[in-house]
Amino acid sequence: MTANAITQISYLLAAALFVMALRWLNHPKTARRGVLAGSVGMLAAVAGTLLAPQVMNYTWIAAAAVIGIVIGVPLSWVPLTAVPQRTALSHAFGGLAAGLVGTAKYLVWLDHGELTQFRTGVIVLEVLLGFLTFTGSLMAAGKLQEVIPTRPITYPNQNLVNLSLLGIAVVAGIYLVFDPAFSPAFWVIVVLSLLFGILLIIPIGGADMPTVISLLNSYAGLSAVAMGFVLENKVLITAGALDGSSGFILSVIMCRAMNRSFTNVLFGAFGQVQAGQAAVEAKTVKSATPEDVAELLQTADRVVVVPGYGMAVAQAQHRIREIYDQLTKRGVDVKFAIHPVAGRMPGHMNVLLAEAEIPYDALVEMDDMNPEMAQTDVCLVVGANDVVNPAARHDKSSPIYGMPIIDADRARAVVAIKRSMNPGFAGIDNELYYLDHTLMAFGDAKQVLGDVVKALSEEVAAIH
Amino acid sequence: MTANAITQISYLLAAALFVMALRWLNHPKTARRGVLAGSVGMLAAVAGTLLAPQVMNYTWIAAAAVIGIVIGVPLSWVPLTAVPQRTALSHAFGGLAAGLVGTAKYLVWLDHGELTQFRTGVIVLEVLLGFLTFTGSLMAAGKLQEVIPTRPITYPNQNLVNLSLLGIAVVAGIYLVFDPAFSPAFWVIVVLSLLFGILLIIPIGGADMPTVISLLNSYAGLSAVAMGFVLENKVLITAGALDGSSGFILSVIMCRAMNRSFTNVLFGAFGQVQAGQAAVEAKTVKSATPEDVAELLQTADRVVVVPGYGMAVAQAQHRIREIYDQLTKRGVDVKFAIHPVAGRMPGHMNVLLAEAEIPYDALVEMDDMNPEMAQTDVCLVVGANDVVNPAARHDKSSPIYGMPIIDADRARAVVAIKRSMNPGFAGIDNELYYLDHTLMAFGDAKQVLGDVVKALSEEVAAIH
Amino acid sequence: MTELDLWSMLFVFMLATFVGFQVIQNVSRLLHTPLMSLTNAISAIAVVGAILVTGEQASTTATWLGAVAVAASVTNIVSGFLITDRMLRMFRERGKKS
Amino acid sequence: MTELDLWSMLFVFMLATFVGFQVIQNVSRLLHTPLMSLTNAISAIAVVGAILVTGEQASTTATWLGAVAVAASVTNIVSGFLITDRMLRMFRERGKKS
Ligand SMILES: NC(=O)c1ccc[n+]([C@@H]2O[C@H](COP(=O)([O-])OP(=O)(O)OC[C@H]3O[C@@H](n4cnc5c(N)ncnc54)[C@H](OP(=O)(O)O)[C@@H]3O)[C@@H](O)[C@H]2O)c1
Ligand SMILES: NC(=O)c1ccc[n+]([C@@H]2O[C@H](COP(=O)([O-])OP(=O)(O)OC[C@H]3O[C@@H](n4cnc5c(N)ncnc54)[C@H](OP(=O)(O)O)[C@@H]3O)[C@@H](O)[C@H]2O)c1
Repeated sequence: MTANAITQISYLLAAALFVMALRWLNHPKTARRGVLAGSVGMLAAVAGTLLAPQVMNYTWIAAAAVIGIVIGVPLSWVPLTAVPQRTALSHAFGGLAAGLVGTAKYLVWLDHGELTQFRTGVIVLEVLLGFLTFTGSLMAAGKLQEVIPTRPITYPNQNLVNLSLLGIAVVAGIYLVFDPAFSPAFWVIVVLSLLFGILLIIPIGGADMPTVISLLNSYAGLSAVAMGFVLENKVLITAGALDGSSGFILSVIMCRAMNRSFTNVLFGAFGQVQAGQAAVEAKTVKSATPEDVAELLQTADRVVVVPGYGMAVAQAQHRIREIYDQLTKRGVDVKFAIHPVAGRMPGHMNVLLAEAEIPYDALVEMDDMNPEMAQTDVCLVVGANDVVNPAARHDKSSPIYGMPIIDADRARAVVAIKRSMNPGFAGIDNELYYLDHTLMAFGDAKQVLGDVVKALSEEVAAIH
Repeated sequence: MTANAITQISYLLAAALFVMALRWLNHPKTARRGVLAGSVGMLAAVAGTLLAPQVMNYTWIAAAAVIGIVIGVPLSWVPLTAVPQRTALSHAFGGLAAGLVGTAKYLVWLDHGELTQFRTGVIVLEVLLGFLTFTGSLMAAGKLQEVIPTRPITYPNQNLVNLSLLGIAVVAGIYLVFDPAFSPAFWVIVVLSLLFGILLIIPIGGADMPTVISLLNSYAGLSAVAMGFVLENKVLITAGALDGSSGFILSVIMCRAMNRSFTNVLFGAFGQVQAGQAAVEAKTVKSATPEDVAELLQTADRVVVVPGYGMAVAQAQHRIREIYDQLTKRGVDVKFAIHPVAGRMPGHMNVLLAEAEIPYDALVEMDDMNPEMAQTDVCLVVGANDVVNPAARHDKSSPIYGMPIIDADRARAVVAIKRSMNPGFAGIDNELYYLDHTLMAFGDAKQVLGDVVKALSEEVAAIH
Repeated sequence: MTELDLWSMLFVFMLATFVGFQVIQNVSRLLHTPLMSLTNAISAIAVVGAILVTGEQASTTATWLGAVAVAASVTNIVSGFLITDRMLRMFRERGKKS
Repeated sequence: MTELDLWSMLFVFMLATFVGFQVIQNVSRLLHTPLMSLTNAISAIAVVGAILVTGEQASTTATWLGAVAVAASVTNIVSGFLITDRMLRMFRERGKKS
């Protein structure tokens, strides 16, 4: 009784702390408190569980925990560019854990003949979601890390195959519910969900992985919920539901900001379009040297920087920081316009710029910045492409038509830094680069910006 | 089983619909959908309950329901000025229901010897909160309807008496938990909580009732929660918690906007201060005729109307509407500045103005309006006093110092309509009336505004 | 009642309170008066308990008490929803401008 | 498991989902990347289930499977919280201006 009470209280506490943790993420000021709350909650739940009467032996648990720590700590040191992979990987672990616990429970209850229909039903759900998430996330991680070909791997009537596989798994599941003791059906489900996870991901282009991992995030959450139903454990259900809704909302945000549908992301094999359209007609662009750019920047009063995926690739955020310092020193007002899907994951740009110690109150959301664009002297586009493509506003034929963009073209002058005229993620040409008031500074963003900084500081030297 | 399943599903549905109902109140556009959701949820819950196996006889229920409808429908026709009383009254009913159900359950379980300690504990809570809310809300309703003297009724060491009464009730409750069968203790609790409800309210001034009914609102919610624990019914717990938090938040908003503490409201016997300070030193004010006001208004470009409790008393909202029409017809920009605690209940002004069919997007919240006050030609203060008292900004000695106010005094010209120089709710003088650019139009708001309208329309007549 | 169920009820209470706080904080200030009467009507869910007590007919007293409770709750339900809707019907948006 | 408990679990699920949606929608866009890793760490609550399965020692297989699950979850907990905190430490406010 008392032991159980303590466990239950710890669960209640943990659930409340998890909610608070996410609430405190609503502002950078309180965010770290959120992490604290989350970890305290986790400790409480773990402690409470260890006290639970069922837990009779600790050696295995301790051993496994040590292993987990040994793997986990290094995993938290990954460079920020590898954060998407890491996230995918940990979804894989999460799914694995859910799947394994489900399997274990099935076997145990099978031995003891304690398999009710309800238990079997939720176990099937847990195992299906868990293992699907496991292999699926591994695929996603692989594509993001580019150990697996990132281009969509497609074959004739793929969706048909996938769906029929899923169908079989579901049938097996239903059968199992009516005859829980028929373990072969269970193993069929296990195998099929592992397989399904792989097949679901390979036809999706590498660049769509962020949306996919958010979806997998909510699957992982749901599998935790299913586990909660299996073990009749409410903190599992709560935390799982929180995770599930988070993943769902993030993927919706991404799809909306890319103005694409879930189905299009999941079955559109989008990456191919990219390959297809990469050809660019020859129009003339004005190109500029870093010195020109430096000149232009320091004569400006208001500068808006639009960072994009290219900045992440080039790791150019620190150079940007130097330019930010140089210009603010000169009294130039420098702001950063952040597009919700700039880069390759939600909030990507914010983290990188924060890493370069650029104050977060200089980072302005697209919607707040666009009205001010017309009063901007120079808009510095660093490795951003689709998110500043005016076609999204007027060209109905464009695949990104309707996607909200940053109106870089409305600034008095535009400087775009990229290595070539190659298209971005969406694989389409960008008329912004051909405008009269647009200057192209070709080269790796880090390189170019480095030269701009040099030019700016020489200026200062010259003055004194 | 199936019967129970249906009941449970209906409860789940009801709980979800209740949450949605409140979510949809976040905008007037969706608000009515909220009411629909709420009533559907209620129907579902009731239907589900009627199907529950325990319910064996329907006649009594039907009879009681008919009575409820017969009382309820007319109660929904009360004039909007009587809404606070009605709300208080229905809290009383809610508390009564909770208390009676608790009592019934106690008696039944006592007969059947099914009183566990837990059950007794939650029943005590339910009965205490329920009956306390019952008599307390009746008192509040009485004071608002002014059938009971609204001034605080106080006697020596009142709080001591009250607290000791509460203490006795609590002791009795604890005793009962250990000896559930000892029914005398139960009746002591019932009587004391009924008594306590009365004693808690009588020392509070009538004008503080709105805050009090919000508090009683959350008590009513909590008693529903307690009932939920008694009957192991989760929809009761959910709905009760929603109600409880709503009442709590509203009373916090009111206290904050009046910049007073709960304790001050509950034990401050605030109304007395009012009585005490009503004396006003003789300073000179400029007074104006309705014609002057009309003149002033139609020469203005921007007019801001600040409605207050006086508008509610005078039922002047329809006249205001006419002025609004007259002026907008003339191209004058008319806005309404709404203070969170203008009037006598939260949102009081909004409902009255909406009743007069003034579009809600002309109603601006204090914080959004204040910045624009300096660019306002005429600020028309209709029966508002404390919420426009500049003392709140600078006079540290004032009882309302620190209370956020509408900066009427910053407008180019101020017209204040009230019957006399009497103070408002807070019982303090208002320097706004003595400013050089302030004109006083004395008289009943409805009367005065009526004359203003006449003057304005004659103007028009004259023009043609 | 099973030990376990006490805890699930506490869970429900905790979560419902979180939902309540968040939802109420998002309610438009325009609608605080309707909000009061709507929550009022919703908390009349006490009718569920009242019906159960009345329907069981465990004892005459219980039935009587229950019946009164039913009457009281139904009053709140009916008047609460009706008056809220009446108030909300009055909130109109302006055609254009401002 | 008792019939009743299924329903309380559904209640918890429903309410938790509401809380989730509301809470997540209020998360600052600045912090969407940390959000992903934090929810990640939180959903590693699966460790609870893993511990129970491992600790019961109902059968060798079960214990093995459980142990692997524990290792996987602990990995997520540790790396999840650490990396989130690492990211958040980087978000600084500007002294004054703008
Ligand atoms: N953020 C998310 O959550 C998310 C998720 C899924 C998809 N997406 C998609 O990703 C895209 C993001 O748009 P975006 O404008 O940020 O990126 P983008 O449209 O993909 O364009 C990136 C640009 O950066 C340039 N670039 C690459 N490496 C560079 C380097 N080292 N130095 C300088 N420039 C470099 C590339 O041009 P060069 O090759 O010529 O250098 C490319 O045009 C959107 O289409 C969005 O829908 C985002
Ligand atoms: N809204 C809430 O939830 C709430 C709750 C509790 C307390 N309160 C308090 O109530 C006060 C509200 O401030 P308020 O400025 O709206 O009202 P107020 O400060 O109470 O002043 C109302 C004024 O209206 C005048 N008046 C009364 N009847 C009138 C009539 N028939 N015609 C014209 N004028 C009339 C009165 O002056 P004459 O007598 O000279 O006419 C009085 O000065 C605040 O102090 C607030 O803290 C509000």
